[in-house]
Amino acid sequence: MAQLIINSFLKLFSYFAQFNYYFLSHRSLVLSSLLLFVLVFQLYASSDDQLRQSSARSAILKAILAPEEKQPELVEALAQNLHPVLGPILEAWQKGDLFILDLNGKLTPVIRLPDSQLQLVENAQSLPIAQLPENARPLETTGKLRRAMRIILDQLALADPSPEIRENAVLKLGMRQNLQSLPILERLKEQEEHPKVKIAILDAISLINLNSPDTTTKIKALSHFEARAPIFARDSIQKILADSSISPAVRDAANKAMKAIERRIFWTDFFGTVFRGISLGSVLLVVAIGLAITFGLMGIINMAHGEIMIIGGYTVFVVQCLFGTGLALAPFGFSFNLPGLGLDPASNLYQAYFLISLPIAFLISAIVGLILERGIIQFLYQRPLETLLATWGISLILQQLFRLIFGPANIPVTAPAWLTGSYVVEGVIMNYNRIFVIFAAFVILVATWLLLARTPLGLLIRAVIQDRSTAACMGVSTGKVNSLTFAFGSGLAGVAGALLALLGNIGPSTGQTYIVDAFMVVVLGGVGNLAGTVLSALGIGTLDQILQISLRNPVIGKVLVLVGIILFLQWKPSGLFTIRSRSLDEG
Amino acid sequence: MKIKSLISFLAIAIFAAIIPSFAADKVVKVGVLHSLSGTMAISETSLRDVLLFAFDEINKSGGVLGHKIEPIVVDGASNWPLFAEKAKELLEVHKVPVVFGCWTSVSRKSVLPVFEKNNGLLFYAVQYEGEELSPNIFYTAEAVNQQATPAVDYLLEMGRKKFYLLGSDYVYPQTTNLILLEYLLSKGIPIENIGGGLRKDSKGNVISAGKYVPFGHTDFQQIVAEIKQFAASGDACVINTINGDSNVPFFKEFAASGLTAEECPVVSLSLSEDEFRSLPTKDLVGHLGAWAYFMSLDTPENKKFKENFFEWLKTANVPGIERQNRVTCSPMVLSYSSVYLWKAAVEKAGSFEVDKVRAALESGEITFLGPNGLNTMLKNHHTKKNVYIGETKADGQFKILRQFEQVVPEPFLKGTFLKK
Amino acid sequence: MKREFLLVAEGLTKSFDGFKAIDNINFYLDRGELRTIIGPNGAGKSTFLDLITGRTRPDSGTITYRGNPITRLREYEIYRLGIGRKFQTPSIYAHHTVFENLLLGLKGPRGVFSSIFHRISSSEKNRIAEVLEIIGLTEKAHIPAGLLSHGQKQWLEIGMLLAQEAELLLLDEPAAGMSDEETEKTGNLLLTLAGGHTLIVIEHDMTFIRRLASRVTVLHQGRILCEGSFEHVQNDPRVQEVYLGRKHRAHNQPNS
Amino acid sequence: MSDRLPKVEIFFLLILSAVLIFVIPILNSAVPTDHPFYISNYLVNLLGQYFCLAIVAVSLDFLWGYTGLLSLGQMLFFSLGGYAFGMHLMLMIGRLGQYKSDLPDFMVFLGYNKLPDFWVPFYSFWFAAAAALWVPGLLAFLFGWLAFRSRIRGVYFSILTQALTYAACLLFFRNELSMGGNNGFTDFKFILGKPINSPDTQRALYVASALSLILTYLLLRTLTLTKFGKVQRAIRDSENRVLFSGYAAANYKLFAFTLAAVISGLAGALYVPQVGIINPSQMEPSRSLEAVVWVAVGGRGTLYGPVIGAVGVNALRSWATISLPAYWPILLGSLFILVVLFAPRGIAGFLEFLAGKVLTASRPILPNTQIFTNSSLPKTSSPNPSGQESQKT
Repeated sequence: MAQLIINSFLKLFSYFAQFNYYFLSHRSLVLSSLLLFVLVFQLYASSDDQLRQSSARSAILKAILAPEEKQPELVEALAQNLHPVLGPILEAWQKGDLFILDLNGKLTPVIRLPDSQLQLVENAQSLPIAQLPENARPLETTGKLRRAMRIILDQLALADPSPEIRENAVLKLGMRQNLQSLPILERLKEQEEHPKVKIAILDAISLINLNSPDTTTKIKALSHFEARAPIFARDSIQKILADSSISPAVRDAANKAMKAIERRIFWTDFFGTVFRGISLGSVLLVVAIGLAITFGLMGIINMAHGEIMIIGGYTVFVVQCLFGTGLALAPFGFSFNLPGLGLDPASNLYQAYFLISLPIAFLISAIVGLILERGIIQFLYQRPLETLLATWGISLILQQLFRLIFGPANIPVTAPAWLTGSYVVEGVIMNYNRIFVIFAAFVILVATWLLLARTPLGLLIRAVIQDRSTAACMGVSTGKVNSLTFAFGSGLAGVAGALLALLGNIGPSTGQTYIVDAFMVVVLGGVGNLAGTVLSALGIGTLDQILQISLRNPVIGKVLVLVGIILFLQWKPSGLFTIRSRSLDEG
Repeated sequence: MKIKSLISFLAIAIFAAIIPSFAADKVVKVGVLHSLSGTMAISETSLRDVLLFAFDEINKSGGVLGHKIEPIVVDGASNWPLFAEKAKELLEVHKVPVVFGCWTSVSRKSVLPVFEKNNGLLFYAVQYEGEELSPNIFYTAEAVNQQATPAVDYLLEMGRKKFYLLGSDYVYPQTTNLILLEYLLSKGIPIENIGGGLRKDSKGNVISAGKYVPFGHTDFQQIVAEIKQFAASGDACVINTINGDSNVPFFKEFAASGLTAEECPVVSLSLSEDEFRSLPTKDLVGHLGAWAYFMSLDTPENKKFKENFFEWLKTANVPGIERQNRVTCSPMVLSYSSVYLWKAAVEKAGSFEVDKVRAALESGEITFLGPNGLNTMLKNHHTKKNVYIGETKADGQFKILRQFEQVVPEPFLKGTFLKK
Repeated sequence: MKREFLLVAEGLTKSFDGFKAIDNINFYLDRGELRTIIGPNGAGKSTFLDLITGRTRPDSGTITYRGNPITRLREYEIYRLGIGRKFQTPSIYAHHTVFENLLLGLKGPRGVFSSIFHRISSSEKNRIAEVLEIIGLTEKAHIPAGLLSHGQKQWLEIGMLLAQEAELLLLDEPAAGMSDEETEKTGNLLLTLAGGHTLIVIEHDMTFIRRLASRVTVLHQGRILCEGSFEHVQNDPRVQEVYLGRKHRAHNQPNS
Repeated sequence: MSDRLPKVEIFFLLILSAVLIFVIPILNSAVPTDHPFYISNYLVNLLGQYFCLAIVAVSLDFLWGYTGLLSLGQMLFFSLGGYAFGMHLMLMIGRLGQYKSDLPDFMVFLGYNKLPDFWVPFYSFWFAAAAALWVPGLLAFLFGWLAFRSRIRGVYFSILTQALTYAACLLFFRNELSMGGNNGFTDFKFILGKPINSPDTQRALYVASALSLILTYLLLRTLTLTKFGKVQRAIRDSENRVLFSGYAAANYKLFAFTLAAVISGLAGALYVPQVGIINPSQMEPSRSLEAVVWVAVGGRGTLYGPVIGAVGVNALRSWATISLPAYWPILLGSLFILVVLFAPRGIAGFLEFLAGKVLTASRPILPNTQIFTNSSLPKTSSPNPSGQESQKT
């Protein structure tokens, strides 16, 4: 007994190793459950497996070595010798990783594995040579051949150990709506244990039955879809509805199923739009909050806000490179290399680079802000509209500096692994990176509010903002407070840029994309008012998404949002929240 | 009085700037007209680099007709009227016999009248939408049937049945998608399987196919959700003509939403290796590209070209040039090929005169075996060349999946597929 | 018989974000009267003037001028009816000369096109000279108003009201920030105006108010606390409590 | 009280007009090309373009320097003028386009089989020329009427004009608008029956631009000397005082805004045939910002300053894009900062400062040169208690 268990495990491991490539090629990183192990064991550990494997291998060898015009036929014939070992070979062939080498006068097909290892097709042995000979050419494929391969690969996928792959394969088979596939699916239904795949098989059977000549079967399939309401069935049901010859009963059932699906799509879209609206709103908030301080509170029309933001993005990039393999820069014709820590990209420390770069982005942008304030802006507090000109000049210079230091191309920021992927709840996709940005927006907001409302510095900032000269008379060093406030606003912009690196691109002129939006958010919210900024960011974000989904046209949506803001300001000329003032010239 | 003196001062300043410096004997000046600042600098700077490399290479091996090439590099600053002004300056003041330049269609359109008026010669080396044929422009890059339709052929071969068209809101994507719409219909794809939306005018003519986003669009949540629904019933793919910048948020959103290249491959017509430098390629693995050249192309010409170019970059004396992490890509190689095509034509004509060079180019005998294979300039001002389909790898290179041999360019495609 | 008032405000209420700046005020002003409004900071004095001149709209209540409702009119429309206002901080055109300031204040057509084709007439010149004389700025007629002293700016602003020939003048702290001598002159100026014009004066300076010897309205927390002669008001215990007791502080904060 | 143009200014304008309108064209057409005084076609064309931009700058200054309205969307009106006139030029191409059709190429391509109705009147030169004025004027009037009626001012006004031009820019990118999408209009062939790119036509366009610039200058200069001009500047300095002096400030602003838009439209209509292209990128917010910079560099509050600024900055750019391609944005950016910091009144201010040293000052200069008063600020320095409360929320 013990012997048997050990034996089975050994076998199991060898199979597992064999499937490894297959797993990776399907980018399926789902952990196999214990159930799966049992399944694999049951399926392939049978006594005649060796035999079937070798016959499959010889069949594909024959196909590979056959003349080109015969290959498609022979590949299709592999259906009689289906075995999992065929998968990696066919895929390698398709992708140009199959070579025929002349080994001691014998033509020997080998495949190149993703780790560049070479493996014999004949018996899966690794070749001792590390590199392909110079003259090796991958075996060509034609369209016809690739179609044949696809069919075999699809059939193989039906027996794949990964339930996800099986689920997809089953659905794909169903989508073809070929009545001849029904027996296969019925057989699979008996064998299948995984609940999700079982449902998929039922869906697939119903999909095919939609094509059935028998009205009752058709109606049964339709009522199945009425209950399940899967979005993928929509096209097929639409096809039925488009057919004018169907009986009223079928039409009725089809209509019902269609309604159920449309209802599902509606709710998916509805909740999706809500989430996307909040997500876009929080992006806008993050982008605008720094501006709400430098422009809203301090009155500096900071056209360089976008560029200060992008400094944050570049910071993330630099930190990412320093954690990894280092960074080579060549500003103004000098090249130099910054050595990296060489951390393993999978390690926790490397994965934390993004979190670590956030405070650094804040600091660096804040320092740049401080320099700008001390060097230029401080002379312009009496002439706020001229800050627009000066900061625009700054923005031109910064853009060109980015270009000269980091090159004209955008820089690639890779999101850490824990921020890639998404929650999917009932079809509503919620990406981790977006959830993170929403969360970050909230944190930034609370932090800003605490700083302004609950700290002595915040008190000073508010004092200086409200009445510079009085504050100065009361012994407040207004210069210092201004510098700190501007630095704080710039720092927030830097954090925004760092967060944007998760969602979009960072490049020399990226800042320009956000500047109009940022100003609109602040102006709509009411200049000098954080609560208004929050409300207007979320409002614009949601409105934009609603218009996008209802007009199916992002451009017109954006135009309408802009026009809407213009009209809204007719009604409330100083934004959602107004600070009233009673001195004459500030009305 | 002050104004007058100022204006005359300015006039003198302009004169001083544009009066050519005393040239040595046997020099031919050629114009390079690309955006080195502004939004398009991201793509166009690389073309300037490769052009300067080609000139150096030619100068080293004796020049053209015994003349050394002296490039006049001009910054179009992503500003289209400025492009026209600079083209005028190159042709009227510097009297260059040839200009290599432009990236966007609109920049080409803005300089076109200038070239026609002054009978200049422009080599344009970026894939474009066709529907244009100027006697003064030679188009050395991919026409729509050398890029987009082969890509569709490949996808059809792979059994794709639903096509989602997505692009930036400007003329290249719009035109390409209209042509593709006709092409797909002619291949028997039902119109409801073409995603992104159709817009018709009051008479029912389709005036726009596909989904368009404004330049610099960053929020693709809604569009990716739509693609996910579109792809739910299987065998779908996306034909992506989004321009430069916006690809990053698109692919980030696409990857994060769980859509894979297996399920729904994206074939991008505006993304080459050069753009990949600024994309997180992790998110693009398995997606497709279609170009007349891939850096991974394994030919002796390409190997030599890459070696020489990277060697040249190390020492090139060009302000602000990037020396690190450089790659080569189709527009770069086709720019490079343009220079050699021009050289060949000049040598055949035995003169720099535009009319003679044009006649030589139109003879159909001007060829260049370049890094991308053989380029033949045809009478229709476009080049015949190979087209490749490639799959993105994690290192930002393409793995070549398919090669279409010596595709004959056809600039005017609209309306041709459905008539057949 | 109901008396014919020049300005009547009834049931006037205005609140800002829940804070009642003006709370159900009834206010009657006779033709030719000189009325002083006093009250501590935040009592609603300036808001009251804002309501009359159309700068803010009341939440409820009506204002009538010569029997015509003016509650819904815009600032310039109210002004054209003959209500002029001088602001707390001098509000003149700093880059224009004193002469130009008065020219812009002159009674006459106010439309865009009439201003384009306007040619200054000799009667207008005379009128300006007259006003310059009254406010004592004849010698400074051609220097930019921004160069005037604080007191001179106040006078110029009053001069602009005179040029307009406003019937009702609303003066918000005309003597604020003036030297004693200037205050004296201002007081005299106001007294000469009274009679020919109707005036509402907001002031903190008690000596100044006593000098005007006018009827006084005391505002407190948006309501009229009491009304009457200066002596009457001064002796009112409520007034002493809310206002006079805090007179010193109020005086130090010109921005009410 | 300078209600008339000073004699010296009239004299100077006459000389300048003579140089620009007579001398330069003669040097271009009647002097042999190898003569040192010869002015090339390229330079004449370039000057013509600069003058069009200078017209925009002058109109912008009329708004900003004199009325205190900073429009960050002035190039929108310029573009609309250009588009209106461009429509006419497109129709004049006739059958010389790629498709040899009566319709403009982009319409053929998009499958139009007849001209959209709103295009038809643009066959008439005069209709198009008039549209180049009234279309921008009408848009400005509508926008201004809404904005000024609800007292949108200062920064709010600026940001809204920016949003307006941005929205228009996005809209014009769309093919559905039947306005050529991203490519806009290009490849013009004829104007008034003459080949558009011939040196004679271009010279005529140059003269028209120079003349328009001088006339615009005269018109606006005269306006600023009238009582209207005084009210205008009064609005800039203290809008509320103007309201409380019985002037409907909104009407004055509306007039100035509309007039400036009409003038910018004229400039656009003259610019397009000279540069040969009009497309939506002219409506990008950064283009309008550039125009603001010309005014600031030249010196606002004087109408000749913006002319110097527009011509100077553009000449600098023409030079730098060929001589210093990689560094010119830095140069330009530094120039703005330096001007703002050290010459707040621009080149004109500097010139007047010099003139003041040489001659006796013709007009007194205030010690405080601040032109922007609080009315153009966001309301930040509010000394009032309710303000404090809302900040805490």
